[in-house]
Amino acid sequence: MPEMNMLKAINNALDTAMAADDKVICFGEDVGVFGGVFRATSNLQEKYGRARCFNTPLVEQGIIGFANGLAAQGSKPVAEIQFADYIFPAFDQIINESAKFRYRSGNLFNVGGLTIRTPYGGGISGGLYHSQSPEAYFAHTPGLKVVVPRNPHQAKGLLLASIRDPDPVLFFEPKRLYRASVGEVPEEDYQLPLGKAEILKEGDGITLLAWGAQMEMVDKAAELAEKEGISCEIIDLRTIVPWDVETVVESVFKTGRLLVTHEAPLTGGFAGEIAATIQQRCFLYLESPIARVTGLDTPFPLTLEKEYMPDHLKIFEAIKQSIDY
Amino acid sequence: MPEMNMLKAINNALDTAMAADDKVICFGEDVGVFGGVFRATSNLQEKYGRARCFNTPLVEQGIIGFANGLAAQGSKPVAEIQFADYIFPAFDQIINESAKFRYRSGNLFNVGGLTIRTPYGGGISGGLYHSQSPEAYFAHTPGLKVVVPRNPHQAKGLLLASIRDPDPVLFFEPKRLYRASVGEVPEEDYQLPLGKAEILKEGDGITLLAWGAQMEMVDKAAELAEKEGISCEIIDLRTIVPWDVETVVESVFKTGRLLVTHEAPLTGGFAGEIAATIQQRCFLYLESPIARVTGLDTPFPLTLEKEYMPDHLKIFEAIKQSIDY
Amino acid sequence: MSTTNKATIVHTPSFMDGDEFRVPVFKLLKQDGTAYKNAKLPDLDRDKALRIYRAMLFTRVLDERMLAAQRQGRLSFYMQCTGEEASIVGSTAALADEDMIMAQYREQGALAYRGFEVDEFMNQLFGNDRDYGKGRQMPVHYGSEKLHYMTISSPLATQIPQATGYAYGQKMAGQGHCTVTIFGEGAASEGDFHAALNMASVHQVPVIFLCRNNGYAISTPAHEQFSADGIAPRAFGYHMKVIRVDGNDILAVYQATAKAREWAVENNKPVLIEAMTYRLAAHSSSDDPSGYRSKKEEENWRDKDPVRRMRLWLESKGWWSEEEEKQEQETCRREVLEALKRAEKRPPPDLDTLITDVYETTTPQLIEQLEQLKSHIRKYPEAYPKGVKSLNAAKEGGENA
Amino acid sequence: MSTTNKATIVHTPSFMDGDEFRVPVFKLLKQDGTAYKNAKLPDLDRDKALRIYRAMLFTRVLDERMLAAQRQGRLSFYMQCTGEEASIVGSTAALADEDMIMAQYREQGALAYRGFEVDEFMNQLFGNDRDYGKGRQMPVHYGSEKLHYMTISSPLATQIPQATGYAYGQKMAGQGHCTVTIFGEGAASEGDFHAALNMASVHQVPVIFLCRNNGYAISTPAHEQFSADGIAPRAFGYHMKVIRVDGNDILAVYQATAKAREWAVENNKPVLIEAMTYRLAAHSSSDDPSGYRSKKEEENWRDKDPVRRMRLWLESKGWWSEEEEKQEQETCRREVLEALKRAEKRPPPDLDTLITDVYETTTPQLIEQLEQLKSHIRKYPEAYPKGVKSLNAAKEGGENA
Ligand SMILES: Cc1ncc(C[n+]2csc(CCOP(=O)(O)OP(=O)(O)O)c2C)c(N)n1
Ligand SMILES: Cc1ncc(C[n+]2csc(CCOP(=O)(O)OP(=O)(O)O)c2C)c(N)n1
Ligand SMILES: [Mg+2]
Ligand SMILES: [Mg+2]
Repeated sequence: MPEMNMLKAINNALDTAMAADDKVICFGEDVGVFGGVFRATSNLQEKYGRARCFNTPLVEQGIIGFANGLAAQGSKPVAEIQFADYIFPAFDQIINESAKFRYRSGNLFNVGGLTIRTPYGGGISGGLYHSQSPEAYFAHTPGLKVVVPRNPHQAKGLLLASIRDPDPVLFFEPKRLYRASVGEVPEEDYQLPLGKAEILKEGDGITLLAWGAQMEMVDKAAELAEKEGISCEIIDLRTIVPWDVETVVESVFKTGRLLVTHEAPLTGGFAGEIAATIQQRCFLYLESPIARVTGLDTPFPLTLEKEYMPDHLKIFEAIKQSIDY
Repeated sequence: MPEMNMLKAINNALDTAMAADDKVICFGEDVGVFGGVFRATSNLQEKYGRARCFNTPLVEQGIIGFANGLAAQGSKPVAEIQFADYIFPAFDQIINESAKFRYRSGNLFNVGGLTIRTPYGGGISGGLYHSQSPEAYFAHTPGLKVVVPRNPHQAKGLLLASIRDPDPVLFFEPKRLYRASVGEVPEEDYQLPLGKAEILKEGDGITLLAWGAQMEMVDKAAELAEKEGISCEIIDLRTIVPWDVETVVESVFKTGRLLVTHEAPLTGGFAGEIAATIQQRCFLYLESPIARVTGLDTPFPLTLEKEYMPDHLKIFEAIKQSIDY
Repeated sequence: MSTTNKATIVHTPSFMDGDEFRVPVFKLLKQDGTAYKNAKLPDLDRDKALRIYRAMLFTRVLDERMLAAQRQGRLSFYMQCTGEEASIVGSTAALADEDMIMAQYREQGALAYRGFEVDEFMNQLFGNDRDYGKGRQMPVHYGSEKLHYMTISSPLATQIPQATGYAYGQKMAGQGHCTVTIFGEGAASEGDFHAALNMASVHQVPVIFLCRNNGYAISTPAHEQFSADGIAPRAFGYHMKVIRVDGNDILAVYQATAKAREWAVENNKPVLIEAMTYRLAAHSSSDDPSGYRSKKEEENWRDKDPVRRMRLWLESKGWWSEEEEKQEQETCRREVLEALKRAEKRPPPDLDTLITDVYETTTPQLIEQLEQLKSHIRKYPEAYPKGVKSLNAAKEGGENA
Repeated sequence: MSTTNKATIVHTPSFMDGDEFRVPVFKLLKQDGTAYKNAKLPDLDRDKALRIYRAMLFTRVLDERMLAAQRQGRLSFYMQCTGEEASIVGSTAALADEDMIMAQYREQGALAYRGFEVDEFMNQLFGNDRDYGKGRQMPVHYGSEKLHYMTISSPLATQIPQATGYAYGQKMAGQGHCTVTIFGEGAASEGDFHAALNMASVHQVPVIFLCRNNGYAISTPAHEQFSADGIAPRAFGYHMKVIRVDGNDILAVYQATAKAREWAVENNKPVLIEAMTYRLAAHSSSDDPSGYRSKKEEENWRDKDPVRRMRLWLESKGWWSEEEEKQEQETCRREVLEALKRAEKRPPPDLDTLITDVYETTTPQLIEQLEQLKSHIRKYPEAYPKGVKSLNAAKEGGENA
């Protein structure tokens, strides 16, 4: 199996999807000749022509409006938003349109073919506007699916599943891992299931739950914890909406403890939803409060980015606190 | 003290603010001659002139962009978004600009003078697009304050405080109560504090927490519960961000039980944040899981609106479930 | 590279503002139904002309009756097309029936022309079990897959860039179809308008942007909406073909749209049409225009009634008579009232429709939420009369589409 | 009421597309520094001319040095103004110093002209304890309250409607100030652009919209950004005064802006200026233009270098010499390098800056979050070297502004 970094895996997934189905069309700012500012769409225009891979004008609300219409027509648009921080001008088209298209029409029309790809997250010296993790904004919106891969293998399999899913999907790519995360990725076409969490490591002391780039932090923290004799169960949520409640509940029934971590600010972040659900479902099993290790309730900083990030040490400390509660 | 309905109280607050400070400027779609589609800005143009109360073109991103600039210049814009459902085209200007203006400039510039008023919520046969309760989208955004009044007296006092607050404030008006809620409102200028919850009724069996139009549902549910001998403590959160954690924590220390209700969908709603915080702060005091009574995880319907709404009966049932846990 | 290499050069700093030129208004018919001198009328055979006129008349009658029904409290809300029938029906008639229409909300005439049945209108208006939209949206949010009429969405202007995307798909499909998107001069202020026209021009798609400039956006008059001479000059910013037409002149609208469509489909290029018209009715059943405009202004425009103008033309051709008019009005009225009665009696949509169509396959969480709701309704049946009906409807089965 | 009552009437359906007219380019100086025949140069005294030129030269040198510093890994990111100095400095020089500038990110020349000090530039670039922005934004996101230069924000075009609002406030204040907002031809595709220009025109505010049409938005060439003849014709859609100017011609930019400002402030009306120029450098230090444009194209534009053009003009006036050029370049270089060394040595901002300025008064929740962070950093000092420094900086006190 070839080794690929995450960008290559994403590029490969797009290539695979476009080869298999000529209704798949990729576009966004700079995705044409240039192949996107991160090069996720490299060579696709060359291979599939300008009609199926092209630059758009610089207008996110237009990109998603266009994509909604194209999906309603029966095509499978894969729209790139250059940074997740710049998805907000398209918020109305996503929240009021993509998410509600099927419901409001009684299923006469739908934009199920739509996939929106966008790089998210910190750790790349991006400051306020190249670091945000906006998944929770979308998670509060019935009708959308929200997917975040943790490594190249997942990225290809989940992206292919997203493109072929009959509902509109937001696919958040952890840009810190674009080149940093390298792994084996099958050349062939494969899909990983949406809506299913993955248990990466079994344990019985505490459940550690995260997604995307935070999985790396969780792994490191678990290593530290295991050294102190704490057995960690690690779960990658993979799909934020609809999320796999049962897998998490089962795990917490076993461990009695849960820690959730994300980069986004604490207040209103998706860890809150998970904690609220799990305290309800696992009330009698919980041995300590559900812990949240997240970004601060501030915009994203630059110089003190390392201090801001919910890293493995902060997670490790929270694990110990949970155990010692 | 004169009796006013909520619209009149809001109109009176705007009048009071404009009379006291000629930096206060009101605008939005149809707010000029017409006084707004709900008439919240009635007579203000007549009284203060077209320069201080005017119609804008139909473009929410422009209204808030304009308001941000005007606030940065030192004025105190009070922008109306005709329905909260139509605030999303302005989401980028609010999330990326209003919320981060002071932080990103190191306090060289700020839009603290900004207030955004908008009617929210269901119960008026509005279907998908005249019923939404989008407070949670904004609650995940450090830098914003989010305020929701429950009656005319609160509406005037909180709106005046919002207009004069040194941070940008989103002021969500429960439109179901615009004419339905009537009460005594002082003629004079007064403010109610932001960031402070209000305990409306003391009790020791369960804490019921809500805001805005849901307060009415909570009151009715508490009446039913009291008849069955359940003592309810009722809290109006009033400010969603920054929210008054301590008042809620103190209450739950006493009652050992918490129910939170809002109209917005369950997943990612602000009740999740409250539950996550309270289970952490009050872990050893909780006698049953924190209950959430909310809208379904769907867009807002029309014909079956009554069935959809988290009404007093659903709250009453959840209270009993919590007590019987 | 800049696209302005071939611009002329000047050495004095002179400013332009568009007063240098004006977009004229294209008209064919005078209000008395006769043609302007020099006007060459389009080929419109009797059948087509009558199909158009009947759709206009039906729309007028539907609007009158349904506003009355709203006033009687039988309906929660209504919006009239009154005054703009020619812009809507005339443009629709110039399209192929398979062309996609993505409208704003005031365009019921387009559906009437394409054959949406009176019961189909009514079921939507009453949000009953036969409403295609399953009782989720407010009245007038029609949609029809088979008639290629996109379900209306309340947020303004969102359909405009969607039309650009839809038309891109049509171009890729290569079957010679196009998309028409219809919107008000108010909606044209939204950012989505700019996005849509620019992208359509850059990506060369067969889409017709039809702006109904009816003078008002609720209470806001056009001169507080924009300063320019209407919407038309915006086309120059996109190097897009544009025509302005008298929106109350059915033949001018028809011909302008026919030419626009021909050009759009043959060249895969967008066109902007600005139809100058007037909203004769209130904005909606919730609105009262007396607060923001004069009776006199309304009267002036009532004199330009597009339905009457077409009738006079038809009569001058000998294709229509007083008698036929009376009868047709009678028929429309009767059909509307009968359908209204049928629709308001029908049960609400099945309770399950609360959670279906959120996703293609309903999630376990939603199924659980519905189950809880069902047992709650069973516990408090008096509190949820529609809920009980919709539960029972489901049990009785069969009846629901 | 519609604004088009006085439109002329036609009876044949002819479409317009803007080819009927063209917006010319206003030029004064040829590349050799001499004036075009018939060109009347603006009154620019020697002092002002040299202030302009020095700002342009400083900007050029700053850009060269800082790109080099970025290449050496001393700086995380950089963006050059190279090639566009005349558009920026020329327009700024035509303003009153109190006028507000709301720019995009590539406009450091404006700050240089207004007297932003080299240390002020450096502290921002290094996000150290003296950065006004407190180390929160990426390099080049400058701001200066005292120089009336709004802090740069990365999301494109958001500042354009803000400029309209700011100028509305200035009009209300009545002190004769205006706002200039500068943006790229790419940013002009955003919905915010449409909102801003329309509102400025309707609400009659003294704002100058200055579009730097530099041919590219990152890799996207202008002809994939829009189909029209540049940005200028969009003004016709708003009935806004517009002028197109050779953006590499300092005198033309200066004069066009001076006239625009005069008109804007006297009439409370907006103006659009399109400056035709070229981004000679890469988009940013992260970009490599060889993937999307030719060396030859770049060479063509290098021949139109605005700094050289101005130097030749100054020399022709006898106001500048080879010698002075050498010396000024030397001085700039030295100042930049010295400031760079000072700035990179300074400590990070105080740790408390992580939570200040979110609200005017920091909330109890934030204070608690900071306290937790502080004890965490004390526990793992090796893991957070900057955190430790910024903790200590706070303790040592005094030094931080
Ligand atoms: C995004 C958005 N903002 C505001 C509204 C509320 N609204 C509904 S119709 C309307 C006026 C529309 O005017 P225009 O586009 O001219 O259409 P007309 O009603 O004249 O046909 C407004 C402001 C909305 N539906 N969507
Ligand atoms: C809303 C938004 N979308 C995308 C980006 C990413 N981005 C930064 S600069 C740029 C190109 C801007 O081009 P232009 O406006 O022409 O300015 P220039 O760089 O040529 O000066 C893009 C796409 C952004 N910063 N903001
Ligand atoms: Mg209108
Ligand atoms: Mg550019």
